[in-house]
Amino acid sequence: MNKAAIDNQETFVLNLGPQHPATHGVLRVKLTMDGEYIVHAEPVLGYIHRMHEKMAENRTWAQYMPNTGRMDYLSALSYNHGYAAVVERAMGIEVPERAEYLRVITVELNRISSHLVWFGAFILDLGGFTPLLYAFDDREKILDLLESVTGSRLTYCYFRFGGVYNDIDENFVDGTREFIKTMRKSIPMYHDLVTKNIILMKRLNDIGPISKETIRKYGATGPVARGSGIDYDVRKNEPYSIYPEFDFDVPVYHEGDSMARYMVRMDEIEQSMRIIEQALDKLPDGPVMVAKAPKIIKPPKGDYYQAVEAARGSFGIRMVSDGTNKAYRLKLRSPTFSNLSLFSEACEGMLLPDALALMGSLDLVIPEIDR
Amino acid sequence: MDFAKLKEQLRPLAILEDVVAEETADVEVEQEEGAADLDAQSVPEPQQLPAINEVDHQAKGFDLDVKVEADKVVEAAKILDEQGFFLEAVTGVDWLKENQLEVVYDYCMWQPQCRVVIRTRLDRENPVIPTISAVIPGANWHERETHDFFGIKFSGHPNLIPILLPEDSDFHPLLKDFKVNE
Amino acid sequence: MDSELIRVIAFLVGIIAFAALNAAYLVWLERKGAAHIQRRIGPKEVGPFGLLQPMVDGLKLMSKQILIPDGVDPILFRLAPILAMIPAIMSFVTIPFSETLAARNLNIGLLMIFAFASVNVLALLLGGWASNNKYALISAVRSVSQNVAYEIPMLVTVITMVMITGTLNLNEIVAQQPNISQWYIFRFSASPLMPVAFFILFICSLAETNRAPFDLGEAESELVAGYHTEYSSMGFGLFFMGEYANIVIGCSLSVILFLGGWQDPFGLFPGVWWFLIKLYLLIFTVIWIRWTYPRTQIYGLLNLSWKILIPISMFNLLLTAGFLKVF
Amino acid sequence: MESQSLQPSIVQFAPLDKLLALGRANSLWPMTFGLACCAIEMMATGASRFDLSRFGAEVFRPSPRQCDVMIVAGTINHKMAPAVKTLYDQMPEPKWVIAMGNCAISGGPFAFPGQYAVVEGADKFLPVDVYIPGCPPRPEALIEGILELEEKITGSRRWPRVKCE
Repeated sequence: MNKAAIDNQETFVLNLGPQHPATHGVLRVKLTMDGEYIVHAEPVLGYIHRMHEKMAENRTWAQYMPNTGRMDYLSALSYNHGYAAVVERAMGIEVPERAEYLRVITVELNRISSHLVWFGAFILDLGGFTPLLYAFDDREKILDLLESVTGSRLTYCYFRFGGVYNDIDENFVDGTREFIKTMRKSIPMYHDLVTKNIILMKRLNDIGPISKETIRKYGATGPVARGSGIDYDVRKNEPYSIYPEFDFDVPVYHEGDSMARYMVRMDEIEQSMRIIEQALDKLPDGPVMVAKAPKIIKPPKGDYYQAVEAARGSFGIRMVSDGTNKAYRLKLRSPTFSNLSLFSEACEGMLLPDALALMGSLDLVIPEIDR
Repeated sequence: MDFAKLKEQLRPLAILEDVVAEETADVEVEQEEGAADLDAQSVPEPQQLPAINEVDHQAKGFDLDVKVEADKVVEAAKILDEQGFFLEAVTGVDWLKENQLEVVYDYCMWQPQCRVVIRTRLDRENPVIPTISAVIPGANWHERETHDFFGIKFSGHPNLIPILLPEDSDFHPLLKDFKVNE
Repeated sequence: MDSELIRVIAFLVGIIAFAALNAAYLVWLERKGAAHIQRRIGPKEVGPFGLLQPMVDGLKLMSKQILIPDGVDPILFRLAPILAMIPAIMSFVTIPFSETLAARNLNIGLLMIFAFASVNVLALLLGGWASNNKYALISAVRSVSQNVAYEIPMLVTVITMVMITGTLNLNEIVAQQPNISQWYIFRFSASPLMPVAFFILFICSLAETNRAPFDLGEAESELVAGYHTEYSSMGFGLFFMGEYANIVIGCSLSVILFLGGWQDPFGLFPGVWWFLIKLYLLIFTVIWIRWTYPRTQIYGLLNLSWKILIPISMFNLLLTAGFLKVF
Repeated sequence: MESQSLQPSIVQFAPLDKLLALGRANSLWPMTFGLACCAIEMMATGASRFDLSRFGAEVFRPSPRQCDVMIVAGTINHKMAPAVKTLYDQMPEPKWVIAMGNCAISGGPFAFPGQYAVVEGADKFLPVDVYIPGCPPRPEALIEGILELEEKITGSRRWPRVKCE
């Protein structure tokens, strides 16, 4: 739009980032602005490119596991899961049932904590500071639980090929139930404080609508797609692990605006809690690691694909093995890379604050885009 | 989506290759009895079949594996786009021994779940392939990334500048013979 | 003559000290208040309850390097922070803290406050313009449009008040409200819309001082730090102090015009403490609002002024004029 | 060299220096500048449970002109390094740098022979004052790092050191 404005040189270029409070890290967006309206936006990536794909070719399969926790540090366990699952698929390793349950429980807890950080940071983008701290306060409770199991707070490396690293302690189940109880009380508070706020509604309703077709053309997934009325969740559509055993809904909103994406994530917190509750009820006894775990990981030749539903969308791993102890090629399909690629098209003609609201609603984690 | 129809649409694009992998060939024969006589007509030599293989999803994680020539990827993208597929990723694989670069397109469909892999091999010395970003705008960034990592040139791409590497970089780190020059 | 001069100097020193200390301790109050709203403790290690925190902050800001970046307009860049602080301090001259405690009991006190308040916007404009920074420029433009928009309903409301009170002298206005039933906020005989007028004035003073939810000028997540992006050291400190001094002025005005100033609600012990109690309650409300609401969007903000506040205040003006004529 | 005794000057600057140091140490405003994983722990440090504001260091300023300390929280790669350097140069004196996490110390897990993207340590181009190891460091570690920086500024430690068990 506004080609005339560009030709008349009434526009100016605003450089947003790489250090800017609203870009959640080191994304840079080159904005061509006409006053406060955005004529053209061009995201510039790569400020935190960390060679994850190259490292996969330099490290053994097991050594690479910690890397997966550092791609998307907010929902590290989903990435652990995707990587463990693709190698297990290639090697044909059966994971014990208890380990699968623990995987699901920890991944879903991680998903809640990721959405909480997003919730806080998103409202921070909109100028409200307090919800961030409430969200972090609730998140700390999750981190306590996960820390007791995995041993770290953020960049987990809990899964192993054929199971999980260790069993839960005796307080975990009760602690998780307790957490769900408090979280159930917190969510209405969030809705009262934030969702029903008239200012917030005006900032989000009908802002940044993304059509179904745009979503498909750019390959966006996760809450961004579900906010535009696409009923796609890898956990349902392409079930992996033991997700088919749980009864949960996939929240879908059809408006496609920032509010819809916001509501999808808030509803997902509730759905994740449902999954965790069911998993805790059904949690079987048994080993958490396959009995005859192979000492040396050497997946057979060929290429394999595995997608998992991370907090930001469908995370896919394409691995090409040449039968050695290192990957020949490991392609990481990160969901936010695709989600961000539609930003340029979606934000044209928007006001700067609205575009930042749209960018916030895409839930960006920059190291995951840059890998 | 009609899976069989899709296969028929993609079949003309696939290259002919000698059947080596016995296992995939078995699957091929088992599941394509209907199309067997068609194959017999169009393919003169029995050991050469179009490289379009149905794959066991449980074992591999995708459903259809199609090998095409480099100039057919746009057509394949059009067919899949019309069917309602979306592009998951574009990536490359460096086959140093064969002196070839492979470009892999991952397509996926939401409902019903179906993953199609389109792959093509390029000459390692002169890797040029037409861009599909005119058909699927989302491919723009994926192709730029593949260009970054492998130096594959996507002819017709509107903006083929480094995306993840520094703007002035001239190296392609994921090539197997890549060395850091200090 | 001599004693008059001494009195003026004493008050000037007192006012500057009050304004500076007040700003410093409002920052402390803000940080403490925010912390407790956010389930935290807030500053506590520097002095008892962190009471020395503003002091060390001031000390640090004063001892930092003053950076004048390349490409700025050197004169305007230096002038802007001074312009932000001076009018705010000057406005304190006419504020009656109690019946006798005021530097100058001017007949045109109300007018003078608004005259100085309108200089404030100039400081933001100059600061943003001179910085040679795009964020600062956008912020300056935003602040000016916002200030212009909100000055209208504010002034219309104040004109309404002047019509009712019949004076521009702040002390007299306070004297007309000896107890709670006669506070202007509840003076329904003058106009049934008096509480509305109070809220308009309060909202406008929030917007005029660039406070959340109208802090578009320094919108942190959008414009980095707004018009003071390029200011370091005390340049930034002066902007900061000017902002807090303006909050005090805005709230004092609301207290004086509507809440009976230094008058006791029960008409028993009027005095400076009542003024301060009311003032700080209002200021606390301002802080409370800031840490509760997200930021409005620029068009929402302007719409609120042009489409809602201005018509209401105009209507209130007409209604009050009618009431004055009839009764 | 013969020794020379200095007359004590009339105006003593040492106490003023001490006062200034005290002021600076207790009002360390960090920059809102997160690079990677460590930035989340930096946010967690400012949040309710760990509450960095107790030490007066919670005023995260988005503009480098108003900051005292730059917490390099994450991996710096070759594309980002010039921007980090610019940000550091934009900060007014006196200024300090905290390298938070292994990546900022040495490149952390991303440093391997033949790597092409990562700057192996913030101290390659910034004068780092305090190093906080960890991947990522816990919030307590960041608080300890800030206290360590305060000790460096004032020359004495106000808070007791926690002993390892």
